[in-house]
Order: sequence, then C-alpha cells, then structure tokens
Amino acid sequence: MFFGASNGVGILPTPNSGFRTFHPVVDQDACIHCNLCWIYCPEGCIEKETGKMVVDMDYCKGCGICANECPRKCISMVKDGEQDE
Amino acid sequence: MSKKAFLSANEAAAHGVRLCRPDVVAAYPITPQTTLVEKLADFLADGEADFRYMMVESEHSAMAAALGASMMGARTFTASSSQGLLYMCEMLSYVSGARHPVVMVDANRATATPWNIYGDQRDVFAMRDSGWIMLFAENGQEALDMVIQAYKLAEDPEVMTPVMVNLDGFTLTHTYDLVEIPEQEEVDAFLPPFKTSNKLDLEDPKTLCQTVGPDFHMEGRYLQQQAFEKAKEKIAAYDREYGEMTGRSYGGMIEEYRCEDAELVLVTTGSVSGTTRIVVDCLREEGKKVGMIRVRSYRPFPKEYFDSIKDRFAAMGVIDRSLSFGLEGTLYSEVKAELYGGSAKLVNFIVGLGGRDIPKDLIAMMYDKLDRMQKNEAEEEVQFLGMRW
Amino acid sequence: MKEIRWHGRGGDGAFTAAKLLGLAASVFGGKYGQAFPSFGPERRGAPVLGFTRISDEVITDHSQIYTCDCVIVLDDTLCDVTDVFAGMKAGGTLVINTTKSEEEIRSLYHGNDPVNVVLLDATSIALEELKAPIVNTIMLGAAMGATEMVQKTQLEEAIDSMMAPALREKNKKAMARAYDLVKGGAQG
Amino acid sequence: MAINLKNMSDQELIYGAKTCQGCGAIMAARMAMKILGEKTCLATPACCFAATTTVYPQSAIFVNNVITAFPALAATASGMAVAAEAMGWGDDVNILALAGDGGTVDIGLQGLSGAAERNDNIIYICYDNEAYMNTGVQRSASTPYGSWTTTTPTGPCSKGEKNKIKKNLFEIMIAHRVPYAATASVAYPIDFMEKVEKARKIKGCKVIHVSAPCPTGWGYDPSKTVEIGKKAVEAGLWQLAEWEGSGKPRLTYQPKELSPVEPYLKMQKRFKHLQPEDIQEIQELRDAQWQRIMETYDK
Repeated sequence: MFFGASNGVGILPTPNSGFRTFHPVVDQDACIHCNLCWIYCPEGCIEKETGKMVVDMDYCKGCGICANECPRKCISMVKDGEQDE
Repeated sequence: MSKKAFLSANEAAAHGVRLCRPDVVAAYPITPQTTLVEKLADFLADGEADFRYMMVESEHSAMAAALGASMMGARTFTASSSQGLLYMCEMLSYVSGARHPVVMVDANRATATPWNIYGDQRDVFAMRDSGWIMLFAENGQEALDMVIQAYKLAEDPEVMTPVMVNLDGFTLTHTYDLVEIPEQEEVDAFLPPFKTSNKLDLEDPKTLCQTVGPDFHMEGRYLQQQAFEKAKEKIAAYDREYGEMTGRSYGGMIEEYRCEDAELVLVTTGSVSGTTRIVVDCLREEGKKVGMIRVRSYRPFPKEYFDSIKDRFAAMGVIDRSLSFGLEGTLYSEVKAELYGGSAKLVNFIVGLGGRDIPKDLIAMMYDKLDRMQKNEAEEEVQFLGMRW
Repeated sequence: MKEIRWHGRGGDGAFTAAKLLGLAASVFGGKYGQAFPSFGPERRGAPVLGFTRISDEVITDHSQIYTCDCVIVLDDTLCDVTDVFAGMKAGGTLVINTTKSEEEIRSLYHGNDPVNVVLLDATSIALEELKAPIVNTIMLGAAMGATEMVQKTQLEEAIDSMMAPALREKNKKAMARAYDLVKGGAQG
Repeated sequence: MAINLKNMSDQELIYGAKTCQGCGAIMAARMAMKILGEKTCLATPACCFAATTTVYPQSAIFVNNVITAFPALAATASGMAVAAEAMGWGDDVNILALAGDGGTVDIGLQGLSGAAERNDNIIYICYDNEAYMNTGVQRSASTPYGSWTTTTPTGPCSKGEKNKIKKNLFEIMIAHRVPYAATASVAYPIDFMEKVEKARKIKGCKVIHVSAPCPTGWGYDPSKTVEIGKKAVEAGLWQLAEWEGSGKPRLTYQPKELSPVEPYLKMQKRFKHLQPEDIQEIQELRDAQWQRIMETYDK
C-alpha cells in the first residue's frame, strides 16, 4: 500500500442502493428508446445497448429524474420492496 | 572536466537544476530568489537547457503546477522565498502527502511584518511540518551540489519525498564565490532519468492525491515517517557517493568541524557556519577547545546524532536565525530535546534576524559565553545578541 | 585576505566591478574570491556598496566587510553622503574618481594611520574611451595599478568572460589606460 | 459533430459516486466524460465531486484522476498539460479540470486567469450549483440574488443573497481571449456535449461554465433537476452561449419568449421567502441582463 499516491481507479466496494426509497420500473413496450433517461441519469446506471432500458439496481439511487423526464411517461417510480408491475 | 566559475549561490543552484535536466520548471519571482529563476530563463534563452518553463501568476500556482507536472512523471523544480513560501504552504503538504519528489530552493528571508527582504530562517521553520525534507547549504558550491543530491534523494523509491534546499537570503543568494560546475556526463551518471510508478498512466490509470478518511489516514502518515527515517541513511549515502565522484562530500546530515577534543561547540545552519569556522580556527590558535556542529538536514532531524553526543561537550550553544515566539529559537528547541538528560550546558543565541549581520566578534562572544558556562557562571538560556540595545 | 569596498550609485556598475575583481582573482588568478553587493532592492542613482574579498585560502567568511585594504569610489559626490574612509586599514588605499585636489580628499580622513590616496579623473577617460560616463572598469584598472591585487591580464580575461562582446575591447582599453596611468605614478 | 445519443457507448467512466440523489454536478461530469473518453486525465479540487468519487480505497472514476487544493485546480491542470507535452503524452490526451462555482469564480479565479492568459492546453469545466455545497450551502460569488444560503440566511433583516449580479465567468474568460468559452446546462445535454466536443478539438485553454442544479442546496425534489435546469434557461436566468475565440459571443439556444421567473423561483426552498415585490425585482434584473445580451451577443 502506498496510498496518497498511485491508487487504482474504478474500485467500487459499496453499492448505492441504500440511498433509495423508490426505484424506476420501465415499461419496455411503451419505451421509444429516445435515450433521454439514459443521458439524464446522474448515475449512468441505465444500460441501453441490449435494446431494453435496464437499470443497475445496485447503483440506482432512486432520484426519479428518469421518470420525470421520460417524454412517454413510461417509467414509474415504485417503492422498494413493493411488487414491480 | 568540471569547470570553475564565479557564481552567486542562486546562479550555482540554477546550474545544479540545469544539470539535473528537469522537464518542467514553474516559478514566480520574489526577492531574493529572483536571480535564480532569471538564470534558469537565461539557460533556456541561450539553448543551454531544455525544459518547459511555466511563469505562473503566484507561488501557490507555482507549487500547484509543480504538483500537476510531477503527477505526469515530470522532473520538476520550483523556487521561492519568505511570503512566497508561506503562500505556497498549502501546496507543500499536497506535494509531500502525495509523495511527489519535487525539488525547490528556498532563499531564506524574514517574514513580514515589518516588511523585510533580508536573510532570516523564519520562513522555512514556519513550514517545519509540511512533510518536506529540508536541507541547508553553507555556500554556493554546496547549493549546486545539494540540488543535484536533492533530486537523487527525493526520487529514491524508498524516499519519494520532496526536498527543499535552503540558501540564506542575500548572504548566499547574492554572494559570488568560486564554484566548480560538474560536467553533464558526471551528473547524468549520478542521477538517472526520473522513473516512477507514482504518476498518471494511460495504460494503467491511477488516482493521485486521494481523499482519505480517519480509517486510513494515519497509515499514510506512518509511511511518510518511514520515508523520512529511510532518508536519513540516504542523505549520508548519496553525499558519500557524490563525494567519490566530485571530491566534495559534506558529512551527510551533520558536519562536525574541529570537534574531536572540543569542549565548547556551537550548533549552526547555513552561511553562518563559514564565519564560525574562522572564529573556531582563531580560538584554536589561542588554545581554546572549541568546535562547530553544522546541521545540514533539519528534516529529517539528526536525532540519533544528538542523542549520541549528550555528554560529549561541556557547553553547547545553538545559533538560531529564527524563533518561535513565546518559546525560544526553533533549532534550539529541537537540539535541546535530543540532548535531554545529558550533561552539556545549553544556551540559545538568537542572531541575524531580518538580515542583521553576524560578525566574527559576535561569534567569538558566543564561545566566550560557553566558556563562562563551563566555569559554572550563569548565562540566560535564550539570548538575543547583536542588538541595538 | 584582502578586503575591498566599492562605493557607487545604483546603475553605475560598482558591483559589476566588484564581481570582475573577484572573478579575475579566482577563476583567472588561481586564488579565491568573493563578491557581494550591499543587499537590497536595486534603485538607480541611490548610493550602493559593493564588496570583494581576495585570499590565497578558501573564503568561508559570510559576515560583512568592516575593514578595508582598498576602497574605490566611483563618484566623488558620494563623499558628501558617506564616510568613504570608514574601516580603512593602516596603509590602505583609497582610489577615487574626482577632479578635486588630494588635500580636499585627504581632509575627509579622520584616522591617524597613513593611507594612500589615488586620484583619477575617470569620467574624462570614460567619455573618451567609452563615449559614456561609465567608470567602473576604469576604476578597476586604476585600483589594480595602485595595489597589484590581481594582474592586468587576469582583469582582461575577466572582462572577456563577463562582459558582452561589444563592450569588451573598449573596456579593456579604458581599464588598461587607467592601470598604466596609475602604475606610472601619474595621476589623471 | 452532431451528438447522437443512440451511438454513444454504455461505457461509464464515472460510476458509483456517493453524490446526493439527482446531483447536477455528477451529471455534468458524466456527460463531459462521455465525450472526452478514456484518454482523459481528470483533475478536481477539494469539492463535492472529489469528496463523493474518490474516498480511499474506493474510486468511482475509471480514468486517471487527481485531487488538488481548493484554489489550485487550474494551475495543477496547467502543470499536467505542460508536462504532458514535455513528456510526449500525445495530442489526443485531454486534461480536464472540473470544479464547482466556489472553486472557480471565488478561490480558484486567480489560477484560472493565469491558465487562461498562458493559454495552457486544458479543458476547464465549472459546474455551477450556485453555492458552496460541499461545506453545506454557503454563498459564493455565483449565488443568485435573493437566494437563501447558510451564510445568507433569511429573517426580519435579510432577504438572502444581496449581490445582484452573479460573477460572469463566461465574459471574464472572453476578456482573456481564450480560444473557446461557453455556458451550458445539464438540462440541455446535447448542447453541452457539443460544446465539450468543440473544446476537445481546440488547443489551448477552453472554459465551459455549466449550470448544475443541486436538489440538496436549492431545496427541491431530486427528480426535478432537469426540469429546474430547463426552467432557468426558459426564464432567461441562465443562457446557453459560446464564444469561439473571435467576434461576438453567440446564444446557442434562445427561448422563443422568456417565461416568467416566478414558477422557477417557487419550485425551490431557497427562494420560498421571496415576496411578490422581490420576485418582481428579480424579473426586472433578468430583463436588464437579457436586454444587454440581446444587444451584445449574436443570436
């Protein structure tokens, strides 16, 4: 260990899911892949390349920007622990 | 073949810097450091050196730029003095904490106010705990040699700590003296190109100067302390190695002058040491058993050395060109702490503040006071000498 | 150890002369030299001092110079504001750029020891040789003619190594003229 | 280059930061890094971004990055850029300096001015959340008139921040004749990312001042960061503009008609104490500022 100097990058020991009360649920059928949720997500935790908008629930803090900005209103914020639609 | 030249200590230090082939120099002018950074500019203008010269808008930025450059793996130099050093203070601990081997010269000068541009060591002692190795040169030749050794020391993988080379303002920085300038090949052989893993790297990205919480901070400080312990051996080793190459060796962290059978010694730093030598020689001719101990390395402090001489001398005086208000001379406190429990009688002489000359008769008076102390006459522990009243 | 003090005004090259002397004695003279200015900010026209030490031994003294073997005064108006004889050793030499009489200059001396006084109208030589009233190298030549602390060839080498090429020849000529003048015993 | 969200990679170069929910600052950083890519050396001062991304041993940044002292960002980045040239790192390496408004327009301005004057090859992005957020919402020279902060508290004798004009970093940088300066907002990502792309291609000191709403400091629901950012621009309280090294600055987006300032102010707790006459005053200040822009900027 030689810290204060020369540490690695991208070391993520703890997830951020604890920040969250609500989590986004995407209606994949209604989604038009405008990618606005993807670019606005502060965490960058929405993945778009699979053709579906997939949220990394380890790092989603549940801010709700994606739901607020979705032009089709196809993202809903669901309380953690409750059944996703 | 080395070359002889008639140089000020600032110019000599600049030659030292040139010979170390820095990649980046960042500096801001301040009296009495200015002629050093001017000389570096001359080297560039004359094609005698090849580095990027950042003429920044403040000392704070000079040290910040030095940090940034060192983070990219550049050998980096800066220089300052007095208020400029105080203005750099914040960045000093960034550079040392992140273990970047920047080398700087500090032209020691009084700190305001009263505004005073003259020689005094309160600027460097105010930076005591900045995490920098602090060395003091006695003359221009040593300034040149010390800059070269400073890079070797700073960049040692077991040290990786920045080094500040201290030159007494004006008394050294503006005094011309005969200086031997080593050949580039000699210095290249002594000081290899700077290689470090403590830098940013596109192939293997790094985080430098990281935020650290209470859970890890102490460990980092412990490692710094270990580096300073390691530096103690290295200062002596590199001084020897340099001496084998150039014939000039200075004794490592400490230089003793005519101490073998001495009973009365003065502890000095920097330029006053040279004047003290003359006084020692004169008094020796009179049969007085006097000597001098010159502190070359203030950080790391030669603790073990002072521990070892606790009972060796009858009386010891410490010359301070600085003081810690409400206590005593800065160097004296530390020497006294290491001599704790020993038999030597101790006294502290505060002299030469703000450029006040330290003439030979004043130094002779100090030895006279030591002589009286040896004879059990009382002397005040902390004395201002050479005062108007 | 020879200790030399230079009196000048900011900008007139007194410290340059102090350095030339140290350089000539050390690098070219095989001795040891030291030169330092009166410390502080540089102000054109203000009285300044320069100092030179020359010795056969290594010079480690970093205290000021209090006694002088030689004092060189580049401008006699300095006598009005400074005691140019201060610290003069017995048998020491004062070299002064002046058109005043020796008696006038000697009258400034308060000591009892014998001192040498060398007078030179260096400004006239400077105007002829250098086309400018810059007397530092001329006074250097005069002082060396009077004291032989270094040799003329060593001063020439010092001028060659320290001054800009365009200034070298005329300064060497002016320096030599003053040297010869003083050495010949004549006072200019 | 037109920015196309569809073509952009899912690769995240900043991930897992411990920022507040809905943080505008991390949005700005993420968007910039989408453009600048892996060959970026990122420098930040002690600020929200640094404190939430790189606390040992974790690191939420996946490229070379450093933290420097609060006033020292621009000079540190300058040193990095100059050394990158000296050490032959190549022309495609980006030195990105990222700081908040306090670290830029207050304590960091001298260093930035120096870097701008020397035209050192850096991209400097100031994310503006209009107060010192890392220390808990104290006013900066970028705090808007009337805003509550912990050092401009509201009460019988105070209406919050008294300074009527935010320090104008954009025009300060134009006065330095840097080769590229811009303002942007995280609520307009295409506009912002196009500006970062332009900056990337220009050599010299490029400065982008990006509005980054802060739900914690401003007092609004974290889901509204983008909405608030848009409202500020639509109300003319923030502009999207750029300057490409000559001529007049230019608006890159101009609302057809400025919306009233009241809905924007009413969404935020920091303005909740404002009376109708205060809101009227802010609108008048806005009008004067906007008129000046219409007179001096290209549309």
